[in-house]
Amino acid sequence: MAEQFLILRNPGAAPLSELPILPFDEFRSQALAAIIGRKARVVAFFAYAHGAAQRLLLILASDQEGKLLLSSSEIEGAFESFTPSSAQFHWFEREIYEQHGIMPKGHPWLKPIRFDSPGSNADEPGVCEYFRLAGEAAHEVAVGPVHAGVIEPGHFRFQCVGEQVYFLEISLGYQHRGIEKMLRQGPDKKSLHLMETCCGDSSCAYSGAYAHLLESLQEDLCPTERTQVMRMIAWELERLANHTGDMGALANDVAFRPTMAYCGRIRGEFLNMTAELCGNRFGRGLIRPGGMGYDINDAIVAKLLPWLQASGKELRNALELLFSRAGVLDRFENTGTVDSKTAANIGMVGIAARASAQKQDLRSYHPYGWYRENPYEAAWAESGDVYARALIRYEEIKKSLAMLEPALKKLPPAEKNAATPPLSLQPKHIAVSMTEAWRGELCLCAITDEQGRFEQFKIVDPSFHNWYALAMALRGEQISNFPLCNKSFNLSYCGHDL
Amino acid sequence: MLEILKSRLLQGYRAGKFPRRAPVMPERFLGLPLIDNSLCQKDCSACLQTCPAGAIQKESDGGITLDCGKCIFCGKCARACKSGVIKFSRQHDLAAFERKQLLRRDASYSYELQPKPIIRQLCGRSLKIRQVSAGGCGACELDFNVLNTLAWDMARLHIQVVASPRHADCLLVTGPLSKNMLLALKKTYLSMPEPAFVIACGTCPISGGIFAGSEAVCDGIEEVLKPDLYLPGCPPHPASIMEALLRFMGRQMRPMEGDRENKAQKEDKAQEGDKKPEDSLKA
Amino acid sequence: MSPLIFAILLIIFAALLCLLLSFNERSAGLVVADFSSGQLHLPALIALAGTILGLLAIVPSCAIALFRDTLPGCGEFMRAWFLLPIICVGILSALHSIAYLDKSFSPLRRGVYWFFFNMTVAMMLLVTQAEHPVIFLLAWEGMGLFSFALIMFDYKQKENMHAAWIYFLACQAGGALLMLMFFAGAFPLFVFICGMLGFGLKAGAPILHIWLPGSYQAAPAPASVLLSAGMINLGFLGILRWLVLPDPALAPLLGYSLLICGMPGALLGIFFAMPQKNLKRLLAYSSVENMGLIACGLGFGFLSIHWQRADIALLSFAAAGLHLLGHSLLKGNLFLLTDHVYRASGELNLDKLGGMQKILPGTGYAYTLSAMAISGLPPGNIFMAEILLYVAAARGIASDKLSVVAPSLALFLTLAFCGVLAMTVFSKASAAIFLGEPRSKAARRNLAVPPLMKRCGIAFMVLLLIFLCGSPFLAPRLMHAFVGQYESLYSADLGAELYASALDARRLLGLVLSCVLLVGMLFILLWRVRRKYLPYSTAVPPRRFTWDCGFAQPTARMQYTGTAFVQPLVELFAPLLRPVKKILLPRGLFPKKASYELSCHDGSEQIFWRPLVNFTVRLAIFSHRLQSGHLHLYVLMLISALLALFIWGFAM
Amino acid sequence: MSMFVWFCGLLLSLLLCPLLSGLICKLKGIFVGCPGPSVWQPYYDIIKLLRKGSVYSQTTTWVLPLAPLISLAAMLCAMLFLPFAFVDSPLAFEGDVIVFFYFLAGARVISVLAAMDTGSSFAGMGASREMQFSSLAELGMFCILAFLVMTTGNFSMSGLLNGAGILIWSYSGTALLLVIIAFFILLLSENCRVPIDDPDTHLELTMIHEAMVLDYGGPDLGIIHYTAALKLWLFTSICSLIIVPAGLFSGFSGLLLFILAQFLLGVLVAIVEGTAARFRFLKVPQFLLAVPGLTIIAIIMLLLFK
Repeated sequence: MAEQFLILRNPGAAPLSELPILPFDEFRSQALAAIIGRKARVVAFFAYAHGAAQRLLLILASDQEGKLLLSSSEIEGAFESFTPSSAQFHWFEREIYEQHGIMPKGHPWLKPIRFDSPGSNADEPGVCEYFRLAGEAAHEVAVGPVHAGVIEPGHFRFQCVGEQVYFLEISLGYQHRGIEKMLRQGPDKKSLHLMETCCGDSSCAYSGAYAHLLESLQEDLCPTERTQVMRMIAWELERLANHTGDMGALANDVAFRPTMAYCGRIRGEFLNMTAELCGNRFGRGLIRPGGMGYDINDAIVAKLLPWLQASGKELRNALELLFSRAGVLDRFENTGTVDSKTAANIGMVGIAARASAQKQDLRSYHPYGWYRENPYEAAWAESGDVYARALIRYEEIKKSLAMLEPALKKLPPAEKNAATPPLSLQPKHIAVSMTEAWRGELCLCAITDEQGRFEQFKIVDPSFHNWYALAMALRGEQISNFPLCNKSFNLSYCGHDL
Repeated sequence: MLEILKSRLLQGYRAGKFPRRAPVMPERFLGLPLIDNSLCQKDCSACLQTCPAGAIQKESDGGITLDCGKCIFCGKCARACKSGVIKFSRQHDLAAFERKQLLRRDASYSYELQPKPIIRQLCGRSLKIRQVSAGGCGACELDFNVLNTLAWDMARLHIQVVASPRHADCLLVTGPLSKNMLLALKKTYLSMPEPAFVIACGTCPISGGIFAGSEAVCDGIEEVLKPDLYLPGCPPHPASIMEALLRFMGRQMRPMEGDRENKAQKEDKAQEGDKKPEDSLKA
Repeated sequence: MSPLIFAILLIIFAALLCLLLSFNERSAGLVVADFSSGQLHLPALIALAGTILGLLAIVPSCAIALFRDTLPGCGEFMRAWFLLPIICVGILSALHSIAYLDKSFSPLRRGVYWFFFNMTVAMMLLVTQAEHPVIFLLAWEGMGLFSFALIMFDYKQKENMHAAWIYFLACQAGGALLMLMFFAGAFPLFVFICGMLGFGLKAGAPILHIWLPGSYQAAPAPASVLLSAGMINLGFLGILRWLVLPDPALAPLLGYSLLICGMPGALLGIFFAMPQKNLKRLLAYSSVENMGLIACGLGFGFLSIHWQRADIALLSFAAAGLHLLGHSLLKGNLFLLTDHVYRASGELNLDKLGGMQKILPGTGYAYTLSAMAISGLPPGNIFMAEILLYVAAARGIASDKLSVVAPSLALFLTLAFCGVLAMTVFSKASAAIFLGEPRSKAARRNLAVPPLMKRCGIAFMVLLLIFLCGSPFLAPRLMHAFVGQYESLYSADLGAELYASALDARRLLGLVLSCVLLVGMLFILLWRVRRKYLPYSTAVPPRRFTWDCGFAQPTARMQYTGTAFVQPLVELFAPLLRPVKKILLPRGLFPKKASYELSCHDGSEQIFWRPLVNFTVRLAIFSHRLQSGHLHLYVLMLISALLALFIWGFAM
Repeated sequence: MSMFVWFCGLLLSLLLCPLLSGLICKLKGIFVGCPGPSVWQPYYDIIKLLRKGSVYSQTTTWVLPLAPLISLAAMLCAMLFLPFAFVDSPLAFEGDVIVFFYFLAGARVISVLAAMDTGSSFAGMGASREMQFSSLAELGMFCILAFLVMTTGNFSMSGLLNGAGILIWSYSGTALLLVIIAFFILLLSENCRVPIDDPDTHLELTMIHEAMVLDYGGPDLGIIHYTAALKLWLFTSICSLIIVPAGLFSGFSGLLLFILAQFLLGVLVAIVEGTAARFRFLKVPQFLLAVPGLTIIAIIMLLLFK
């Protein structure tokens, strides 16, 4: 049986007619074969209504080949769950069930993930059957949706006896705003802004991925070389800001005040650099399909370069201080461990996956934009604990700093100001665009209708893959270590809930 | 210990000058919109069509009204308007005590400056905040968190975040109030001892912002809680949040209207000479 | 006839009459009084009247003995001191028994209960009274047997029977040891060891306490009260009356052994109380702790005599005496209050209770106060005793001699550690029972608790208060008593020392009481200020919900259970406690089930008794092998024995 | 005269204790390079809280509303035994040490019960941790007491703390130093400071003291803040009284030195908080067991060299 996949490179589009529609059994066996044989990962798996029919669409990524494998199948109301065979599907199938009421038969853990109709029958958000630790001594610790710190809402249910956590279940959906629904029938004047507000701390990654998506759907929207570099600057500044903030937060969770204070401030410097580019600290309006919202002029470059160097130096100093403290390392090491097998099983992505010995980074294995010409070598670690996740951040901070300086120094000259053509997307196409947001792999997938509008728009935030890993990391852990573990993942609630 | 001291020397004393000195906003920052309706063309609706949030309304007299409570400060309208009716200043103080004060029809600054006396009496020197994210994209939370860092250090201005609503004087809400957060927000408010105040931080909690109209959100918190302070912005700049909080506590006196913009610009120029770039941007 | 003898006879007579009437169907079913929960039958009335009248009859003589101004007759004082808790606890537990034996018990069973109850009380009185070894032994044996019957009252439950049999064995072993003690007078050391073991068995000395938790748990609540508040003390009476008094030379040895037994006893008791889930079992282990502390006090006293530090000795004796009384009353009260909880919920498992304060407010106050008092917090009867012992130990620490400093230091730290652990144990208990939300359906059941039971609780609290306020006056008298009892032990003239120590103790306890009063006044003052002058607090604060992070459906499962509350400490002391955990960990990404169960078996059982029993069994099996029934084997054994004798003979 | 100084010391302690907490917060800020909260912030907070309303949970019973005031009353009564400004307390008696520490323990137990009263898992968590750590701390505390009794031969608070004068420094300074280190560890632990607890953290799952009081608001919380500040002051007082030889100072110079010593100890606490990372909870008991360990070494040294 020959493999029947639509093969794309990132970012890429193809006519919808090239997408194979397989009978479900074949679809299933081929998908599982690819996951085992080609070591492919599930990037996205979702259902959509095509006329009267319900379709499942699966996007796999084969990291070693740098290819995306697309396949689809038509089903009626139910299908045999993939989850028992491959846990990577677990969260996706829950989403499918919740959004469309399509039953993944044999799913072991079918609960709502966003408490959004029609698949969730809960009256109130967060109310569902939680796994229980039996025994009269056992108790639960329920945290959220309103947390003690200034963070987004989510509900965490710990099954504990005293300080010991035996099981953690995470229930999200509080940030659900219905973005995917609002994006349908786009692109319109709201679309770009919605993309930028999918996940506030990854605005550049989102708008970048969105720009790539539209650029692959419309041939005359072609970014210039200067645009590519500028986008890279935006992405890496975003990465720097967030990684720095996370390192500070990790220091805060072990009450190591110096690094916490320094990182908090330096993060602000990176945000302010972004604000220097476009006026907004999160890079809103900086990237837009076909080009950039703002140009980087020489005055800005002259301002940014010394600023970046100074901040980089201070940041390295703050982080070296952190990593030199025995008390801090003692807290980091062997805390919240996710072993590489579990990581692969769940289909983790991004820094958390790289900390658990998963060699995957879109910038290396599915390069896009600037990274196509400038190969990037992903950093990875073995131990899978908080220390590894902190270390990966430190390595990536160093790499980003090393990328930014030469890029700023040698910006390609501005080309003659060619106005961006109006948007008119190719009709009946399917497009996939992925970027490595600072958390990990962000995937956008769009299917256009006859008029070139979005018939279906799917967003898979990196957090979508990783929330279950956090739950796994807490098993057998001390409950007091939860904030530290949580921060070491620092997953997005809004990106997940959309 | 030595390393910590060495590091401390390198990092220096980096507290921001705000509020003693007006903050210097980035060059491209979009702050308080200034409207000059005298320039407005009657048959032009370029701004209306381009506004993603539906913040602009054409009035019967031909002019426009820009609702800051809906505006996401993307600046598209200013670019679309060929006759220069809408301009975004770099002014950061956007907060208002009344919803209707957010409707802008001119270039004046006519916000009420004094909070209710009870707020100032009670919280003038101690404001404890419980923040609730009610939907939204998380950016407001991030920029509010920034106030805890060295550069802003809101603790020195008597503002602190507390863990429990029981400890709080004030509820700072961000996000458009997703339906899933409705109950949690109500419960949080009910858990606060009297008197309890509410601040809507960001455009989302005021009107729903970019998410207004979605089935899954309530288009702002007003139908559940009446905010005591409205702070537009998407997200508001830390300086805006800081200024808003200080004004809320009755601790920030504004310079009178008119010369504000000029003064701010003058200060800008004066500071640019003697300050390192990172300093000027941080504040 | 002395009032005591009269009382004993009266109680026994009532018991026999009650038993007799119970077998007669007509009189057994004769209802005398009707309570909301049950009826009082004629035989029960007779038994009850006998007990109460008998015990009340002793009160005057007891009071005279306690408050007589002259020194002689200190033996009487001691006896009165041990009688005091028996009287208080006896009367109140008898009253509680009426409510305890509700309609579900047949008249015959009630009759039997009352018979054994009265007999136990009578035997206890006889034990305090007995002056002749034979009578003492008989009374001791009778006390054991009758209380054994009380423990197996609820004989249908297998574990109760198990506990009762262990108790029976312990009693028999104790009796045998005491018999040896009385009839082996020629070997002082042997006498001493037998006496210590025999009385230690009753007083819940460490390792020997094996019978204690089980039988307290198994016995009906009023019987547990009798055991824990009345009978357990008699072990000390035995030691004081039958070991030291006849042979004062044993005092230093006794001091060391009491201290050496007492300190680990106290620590082990409170350690094992920590993880207990069953309320009565927890209280039982707390008894082991308190008995340990009393032993410490007595032991330290005897040692101080040996060191010729009369001031320390007097303080310690007064401490031990006050502790004994305080513990009896508090423990009695706690057992009865526990029975209220059991009545209302049908549950004794801490992890399943919760929120009972709202159902049983009075019980809640009383329990919490008693729990704080028994963990040694001021102002509690136990605190009054402990502070004297602390002062005694501190004086020892300040001494120059290492031989004095070391035991004092050990005692000082033991007291501190026991105190703080007891606080943990009892805050766990009262929090898990009364505070928070009900953790199970049982805790929500809200069955009626007979008012009589509640009144017994109030009576206990009043008694506790009286003795608390009386402690500054009782402490010097206790000192007198001990001086009179063991005058021969002191080498020097005691008058001055006694006077100073008595003054010290009286002043100290008085000051403590006034401190407590001061706290109370400060509290009232602050409370009034808070209510009157703070603007928003004049209004009644709204009652909402506990802060639950805004979650939609908080449940009672989201609160700490008793086991969870002490989990960190239990983990920390796991090498000592050896908790048995049955944990089914959640396996895989999507586990089906997981469970957690923790139990703490008695340490002495694990470390000492089980290996001992196993060894005995193995020995028995081995010796059984020798009895094979083959003639030639016996012949061989005979010859080898002869040979061995020969060799021995030659070697000599 | 001396009585007047003692009384001034008492009064100043009551007035200045929030300032000490304020100072520590301020210094922590300066330590990392920002102004930090005002030193008067605790006063502002307490005054504001006293003027606010409160909300009680339906779950709670009598314990919750009474606990803050009982704690405060017990603490106030206990502090009467301290020899403020190196002057023996006029109320001193033999054994008042026990009353002092048991009143503190009583205050702790009632606040633990109040935490359990809310039925919240966070409060339970805080209460459980508080009991665990304070059990171990109490053992250490009594070891230190035993050491002091040994050196001074006295058993009243005034005698113990004022007696530990020049004499001990001269003949067993090392032992005293060990004890002071041990006591400082206790000070950190009993007052919920880094590395045991983090007073700045606002994460329910890692807090101890703050988790216990999550359900208090308004005046009750103000009283709790004040009581916590007072407790810190009491511990720094004890620490400074152990360190400083009493006989050297008298009258108002003693008072001045006494107040100064509190703030110096506050600086020390701030330095520890500014530089140390917090322990894992599992390691805290080991840290706390160092206290009896150190003290027993000190006692042995004392016995050997006395």
